[in-house]
Amino acid sequence: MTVDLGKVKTYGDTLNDGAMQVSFTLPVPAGDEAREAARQIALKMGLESPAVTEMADLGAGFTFFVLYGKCTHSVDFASIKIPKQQQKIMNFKEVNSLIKSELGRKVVVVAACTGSDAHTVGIDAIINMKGYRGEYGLERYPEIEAYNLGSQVPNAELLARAVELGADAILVSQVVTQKNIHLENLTELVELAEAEGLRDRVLLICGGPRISHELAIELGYDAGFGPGTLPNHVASFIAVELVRRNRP
Amino acid sequence: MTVDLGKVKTYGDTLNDGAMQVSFTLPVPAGDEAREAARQIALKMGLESPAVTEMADLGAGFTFFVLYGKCTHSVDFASIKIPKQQQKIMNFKEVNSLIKSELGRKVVVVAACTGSDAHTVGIDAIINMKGYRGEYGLERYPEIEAYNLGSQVPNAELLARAVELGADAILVSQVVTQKNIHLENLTELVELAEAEGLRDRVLLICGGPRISHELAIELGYDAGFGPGTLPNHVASFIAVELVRRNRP
Amino acid sequence: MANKLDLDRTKIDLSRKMAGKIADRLHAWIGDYTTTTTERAAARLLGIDGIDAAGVPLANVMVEKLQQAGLLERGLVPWLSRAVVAGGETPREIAQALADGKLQVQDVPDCPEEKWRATADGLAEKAAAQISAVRAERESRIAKAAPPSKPMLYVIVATGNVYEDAVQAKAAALQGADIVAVIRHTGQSLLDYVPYGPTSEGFGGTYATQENFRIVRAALDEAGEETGRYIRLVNYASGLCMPEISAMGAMERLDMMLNDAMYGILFRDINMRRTFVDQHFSRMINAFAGIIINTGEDNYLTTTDAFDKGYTVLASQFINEQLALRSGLKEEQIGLGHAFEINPAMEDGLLMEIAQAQLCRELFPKSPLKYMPPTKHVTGNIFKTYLINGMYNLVAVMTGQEIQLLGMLTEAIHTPFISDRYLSIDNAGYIFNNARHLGDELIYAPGGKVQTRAAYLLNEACNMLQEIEKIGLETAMERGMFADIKRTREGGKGGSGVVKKDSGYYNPFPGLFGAHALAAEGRLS
Amino acid sequence: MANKLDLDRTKIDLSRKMAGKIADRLHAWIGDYTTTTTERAAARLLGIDGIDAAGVPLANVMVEKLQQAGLLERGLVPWLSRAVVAGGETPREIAQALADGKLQVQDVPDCPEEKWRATADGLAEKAAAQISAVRAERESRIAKAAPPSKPMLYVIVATGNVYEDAVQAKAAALQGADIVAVIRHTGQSLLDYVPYGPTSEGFGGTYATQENFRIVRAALDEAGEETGRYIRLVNYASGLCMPEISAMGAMERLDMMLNDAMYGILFRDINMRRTFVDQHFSRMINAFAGIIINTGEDNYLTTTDAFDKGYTVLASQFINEQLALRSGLKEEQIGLGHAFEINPAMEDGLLMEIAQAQLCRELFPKSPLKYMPPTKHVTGNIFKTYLINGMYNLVAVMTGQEIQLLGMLTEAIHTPFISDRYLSIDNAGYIFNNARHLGDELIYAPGGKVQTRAAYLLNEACNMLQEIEKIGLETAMERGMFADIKRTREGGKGGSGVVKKDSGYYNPFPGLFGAHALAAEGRLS
Ligand code: B12
Ligand code: B12
Ligand SMILES: Cc1ncc(COP(=O)(O)O)c(C=O)c1O
Ligand SMILES: Cc1ncc(COP(=O)(O)O)c(C=O)c1O
Repeated sequence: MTVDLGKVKTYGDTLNDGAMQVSFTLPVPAGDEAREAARQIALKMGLESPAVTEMADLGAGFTFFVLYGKCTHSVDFASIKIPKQQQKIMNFKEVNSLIKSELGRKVVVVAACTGSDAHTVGIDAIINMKGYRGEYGLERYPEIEAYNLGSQVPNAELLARAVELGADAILVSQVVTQKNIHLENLTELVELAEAEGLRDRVLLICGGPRISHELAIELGYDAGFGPGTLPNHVASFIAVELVRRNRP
Repeated sequence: MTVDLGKVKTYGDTLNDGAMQVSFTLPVPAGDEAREAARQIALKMGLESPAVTEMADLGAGFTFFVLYGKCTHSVDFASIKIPKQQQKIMNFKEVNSLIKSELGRKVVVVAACTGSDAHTVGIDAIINMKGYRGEYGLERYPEIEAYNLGSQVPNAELLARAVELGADAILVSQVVTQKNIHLENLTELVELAEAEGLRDRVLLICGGPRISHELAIELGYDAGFGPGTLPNHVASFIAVELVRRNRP
Repeated sequence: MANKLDLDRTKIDLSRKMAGKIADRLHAWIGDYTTTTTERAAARLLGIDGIDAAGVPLANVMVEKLQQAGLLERGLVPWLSRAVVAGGETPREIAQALADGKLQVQDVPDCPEEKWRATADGLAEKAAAQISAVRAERESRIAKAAPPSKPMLYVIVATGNVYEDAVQAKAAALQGADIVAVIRHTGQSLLDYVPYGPTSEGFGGTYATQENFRIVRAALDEAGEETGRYIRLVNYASGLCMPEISAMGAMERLDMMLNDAMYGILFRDINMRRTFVDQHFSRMINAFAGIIINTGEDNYLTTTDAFDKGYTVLASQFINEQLALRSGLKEEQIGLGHAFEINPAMEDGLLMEIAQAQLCRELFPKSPLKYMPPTKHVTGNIFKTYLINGMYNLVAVMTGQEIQLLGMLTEAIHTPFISDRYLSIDNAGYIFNNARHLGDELIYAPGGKVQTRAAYLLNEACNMLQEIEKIGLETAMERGMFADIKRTREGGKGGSGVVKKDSGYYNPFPGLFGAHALAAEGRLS
Repeated sequence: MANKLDLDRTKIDLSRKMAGKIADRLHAWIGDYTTTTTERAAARLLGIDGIDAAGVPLANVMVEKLQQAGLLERGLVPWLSRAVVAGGETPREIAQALADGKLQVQDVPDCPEEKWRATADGLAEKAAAQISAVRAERESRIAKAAPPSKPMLYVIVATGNVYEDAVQAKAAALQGADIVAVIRHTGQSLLDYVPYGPTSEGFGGTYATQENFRIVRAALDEAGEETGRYIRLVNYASGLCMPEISAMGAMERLDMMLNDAMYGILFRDINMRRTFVDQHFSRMINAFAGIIINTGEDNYLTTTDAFDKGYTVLASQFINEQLALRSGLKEEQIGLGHAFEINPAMEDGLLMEIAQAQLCRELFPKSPLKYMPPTKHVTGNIFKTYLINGMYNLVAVMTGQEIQLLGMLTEAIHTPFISDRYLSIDNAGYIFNNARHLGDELIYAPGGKVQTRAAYLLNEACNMLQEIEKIGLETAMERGMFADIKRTREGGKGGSGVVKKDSGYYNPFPGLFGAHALAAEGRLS
């Protein structure tokens, strides 16, 4: 079994069989016509031999489908390049000693969950003393001064506090993503920061369950952190990046 | 909320949002590149904003994904027409009295699960005395003489027995579908029947969990029955169709 | 409900006694205050609906004007009934006139106290009669409907668009849901007014407005009629407008309300005094309207660990219960919240969930417990989530839960799709039926892991309550004893809406509701 | 294992006694016959592998020629050892010569009985030593590996292509599977020979060939070494070549074999006499090789209703056990099959599943029970199937099952995808851990639904066994007492391969295996 990395297809039980599972709802009443409509959707998606394995009447004119088919598309895996946070991840001690030796001053970090979002568990996991999964939060780092502004903080207020506190880095959490509200909020923050001439003086970092580093870069942030992030990941990034920028 | 039946899209929580769930495996190791490959597959399928919600390392260089996205395709539901078994479904009594009054002789039915397939539960449900879900099987019909040849019957043998018994209808069950073995088997039977000049003298009926009436017609059968079929559905079809053919 | 856990009854009694004292300590001062939203709720009960030209609700306009005029200390009703006496117009007309600038607060002449009091009582009596009629309609519809089997299936809709919600609510009901909640827009709890009219622009949920209540109520009644059932509608009497939303719910035949004595403080950083005063009037309305409240202890387990802090849920339930009783709610109306939130990766975690659920059941035998699904530890692996939800459903049916919030397979991803609800109902339907009498069948090994855990939880809760009884609930919250969240006594949003009552303060509703309740004693089963 | 079900021990003893008599009745004649595949198995044990120019296995060539020559009645070994004595060649070389036409059956001269017997015994001793070495290697690998936790996770691969199977088997092992079975091609059980070499063209499964055994064995050893575990490999000693496949498995270090005394008759319409004779030698080989057998009672519940006919599974287990013991298998090697197949739509069905599973556990306390997942009632709703599989896993861990065939979420759709196995392992991992000690924790209410059902099942099974003891197993099968399937005594496939032994018949293996077993007594724990 040798995979052609230039043409990777989905796999069920045989190389290049293209197997794939799909489920969705159509706003039409259950029946043979609905099943056919589901099949046609699958065909348009490039699934061959689509088989509807479940059709359930959801009431009120909706029908749910589970469908299997053989996806005809392939991807060129060999040519995929993902922008990555280049620096290595350091631990609590290493981060503190790097800041101490290379910057010689405390790093100021201001964090908040912005907009109407009130999900603080994620940002608390990064900032609060007790930390997350056994890793101390930034508040515990002797070389970091961390301010956690809590939830539902307007972007403008966050920036104002950042200026006031002389922040080196601003950390924003966005958890609610319905109708892409997180993208709106995050974009607004960057625009405000630019408008206020702050953008280059501070590291802008965002995080949340639907955030990736790639997306963050696209939105104009310096870094993005997704699910499973530990406090030292963020601390490492901040320390290394500040040291880097500190150097001529 | 008014659905445009000419352009039906998948539905998550808002009309035309195109929401869809997908899962599949790629034969590449888990990681950011794999996640991106999964996203690219989704994009090629016409899913917008694909979000990988789960990436699991399956070991041995495979990665499993669950992904949500917004399907851009739509189907013209209004124009879907499905070939249907036209006659109405009769009950046990009605079938028997129709045969009695219109044909005036017993109908002979020969059934089997063919090829290497040994799944008899489905065909037994249709044929055996005790029937299925409270509906008597064809053996119980006073006006039907039913022969159940069992499983793993070669197509040639089935046809030979049908000739010998003077069958009005041949019922074939196909349950195993791996690598489309059922299509091969079913096609072979039709071809054999045609080669032997039998095709027009007998009703050819197939059934099984992946059979639809449409597929059966395509394969050259007179009817096809899928999951949930009850004995009287099949008996109705046979009776009505024989009566129809009996008339000039 | 058998005593399956071999609980120490003296601990139960002591816990309840301590919670009673904690509630009494709050009630020592709650009566001294009113709040802007309490007064607005009174206004709404009296028919003051609608908005001004700028879109501000008339209730807000009136309360603000009274506050500016320094009259709110006496309450909204005295002024309003004097205005009625003076002009003979309806409260609604008076509010409109005020909003249009056609009437000034100062324009209303004084009149003899008996006069405006009688008018006030008359108006309130009429309002109460309307609510009673709504309640009677609920009861008659329920009497005609097939009774839901327990645990009842509770699902949420949360599209942000009320018209879409209505379609989905109806579909859910047709699929078998017994209870449908319309989740609110993420930001609404911090709005110090209730939006008006039908809305189609929310994130994470749909605005709670009276018109939205009506739209979804109608959709559910339709589905109920089609299926011979009665589908319960839920919203949130929570946030800065607790009592107002209770009033709206009372009028629009909502059946349940998320309504907690502490949630706003802990999870929305709302001022303590504001919350305690608001919850009291809010709950009086719910009590009178026959609405079942749902408390929010489940939320504690989203910010703290469910295994470590399970006992805080129990302590809070005892307190919520005592406060609810003091606002006139019957035990049968107190849907105490708890949750299945122990990390699924924990060895024997299921035994711990069983212990907690069974314990809640035995401690609050008449409460229609609200059991919340796994949320925190579920992931984007929708298959796994579906399975964990099944285990949650199993524990519910084993331990006799009543209000079962169905877990969604996409909990970690998005607010529910229409198919997510369908699958959740299918999940619960299978488990509840297939394990229907499992609870009757099983005995927990004496001194085994389940009994030991339950005894531990009760003991810790009892200790916590004894401590809170000493320090007071406010101090307990300052110390972060619930949900690991610390709140200051004077801080938080909405504090400026708290008003110390003047000696001339009057609000006819509390007395009226109390009297009606006495008269109707025994009506609730 | 505690007596949780308060079972009537006299019924258990009576059932076992009846089953013993039923087995004895079969053994009254089994020894009088041999079969083509029994002789071919002896040939394979003696190293006769390979195929002739037409692709026919050498073992078949030799047996056919002996049969044509009317010599099979005396067994293959006597002729073969005479040939060895005569020519000094190896059995393999003699078989090849026969196939190539270089040697005729008649060419082999007779020789004194002591002479060919000694040679035969010597050859067999060498073969046995090889199998013992394989067994010892298994035991040493197991001793070095981390012990699997129970229930053990058993998954199937079934791509039809052995190379693809090997990849998938390895991935499954890395995901956590303890046991991997390679499902056979749909038609193989009715082939009266064993295909040869690596194969990549099967439907519904992959051909069982010795080379395929080797390929997957190597893949699993690799995965085991990577993870510090020992991954057990399973195949099917079933169909028309039961003993031959056992022989192949013994040589290639398979660890388990599907191997039932009645399955072939019922589900493959194989001749009764053929099957009973074949199973005996097949099981002797398995016993000697330290292979655990898996019986097929679970299949009954696919053609009959699991609730109505649950007791037939028990009756059959008692019979399978007694027959297995008579072939030298230890209780610890007898993986009796049962299944979770009650319609999930049944009220309290879960209680019934618990009763049946617990009952099997208590009736066969030393058996590594093989528990089969829901298959018949699952549908294309993969979410629901995943959930039902979870309930199955829960019952397994509650009742102390050992060999857990993981249910696949796509059971109703296709042979498993790689991700289906992953999800099934994840499912079981979660449930087994999260409910690890649930079984210790729960007591079934005395006289409750679980105990009542268990007592009923035992009673019905006991009645059925008493009846079969009277009429004989063959008559019972003629009457369709198992799986609702009727088979005639003389009908069925492969009957012509049964051969009545001549007085001069000889096969060194049964005696040898018996002697070794006596010597090694106590080695199996
Ligand atoms: C706990 C929870 C709550 C709690 C929040 C308590 C609190 N104080 O935070 C309560 C119960 C109050 C709550 C309420 C609501 N919730 Co909520 N909630 C959740 C839940 C169950 C878990 C979230 C969580 O805590 N995860 C654990 C943390 C540790 O993970 P995390 O946030 O991903 O954080 C990690 C990384 O992403 C990263 N990270 C996160 N932020 C940042 C920031 C930076 C700078 C960095 C570097 C890293 C980083 O590091 C963290 C550690 O690894 C999720 C469902 C789920 N299972 O995910 C729903 C969920 C997020 N909630 C949801 C909703 C809609 C709501 C409500 C709006 C519902 C309503 N209308 O009432 C309300 C209102 C809240 C509001 N205004 O925002 C939806 C969001 C849907 C969407 N995608 O848009 C979800 C997905 C549930 C659902 N399926 O409907 N919720
Ligand atoms: C029961 C069963 C068995 C039993 C069969 C017993 C028997 N005597 O039939 C046993 C245990 C022996 C068995 C063995 C195998 N099975 Co099997 N089995 C199943 C199972 C669990 C249920 C099938 C069933 O009985 N359904 C109930 C009946 C009533 O439904 P039905 O067949 O769809 O029939 C209805 C309709 O389709 C219709 N119908 C069917 N036929 C006909 C014909 C006519 C003329 C008409 C009008 C109507 C009609 O009417 C019926 C009533 O409504 C399915 C999985 C599943 N849940 O579906 C796997 C399944 C079918 N088996 C499968 C396989 C691979 C096998 C094996 C090949 C595995 C192996 N290698 O060992 C073996 C060998 C069998 C062989 N040679 O064919 C696969 C097939 C994969 C595929 N799609 O290709 C399945 C899907 C399981 C899986 N996921 O791997 N199996
Ligand atoms: C009591 C209570 N109120 C309200 C909410 C919902 O949050 P919000 O206040 O944002 O509407 C919850 C959430 O679970 C709750 O438990
Ligand atoms: C004992 C036994 N043998 C064999 C099989 C498999 O079938 P086949 O004989 O077609 O390989 C099974 C199926 O479950 C079984 O239980």
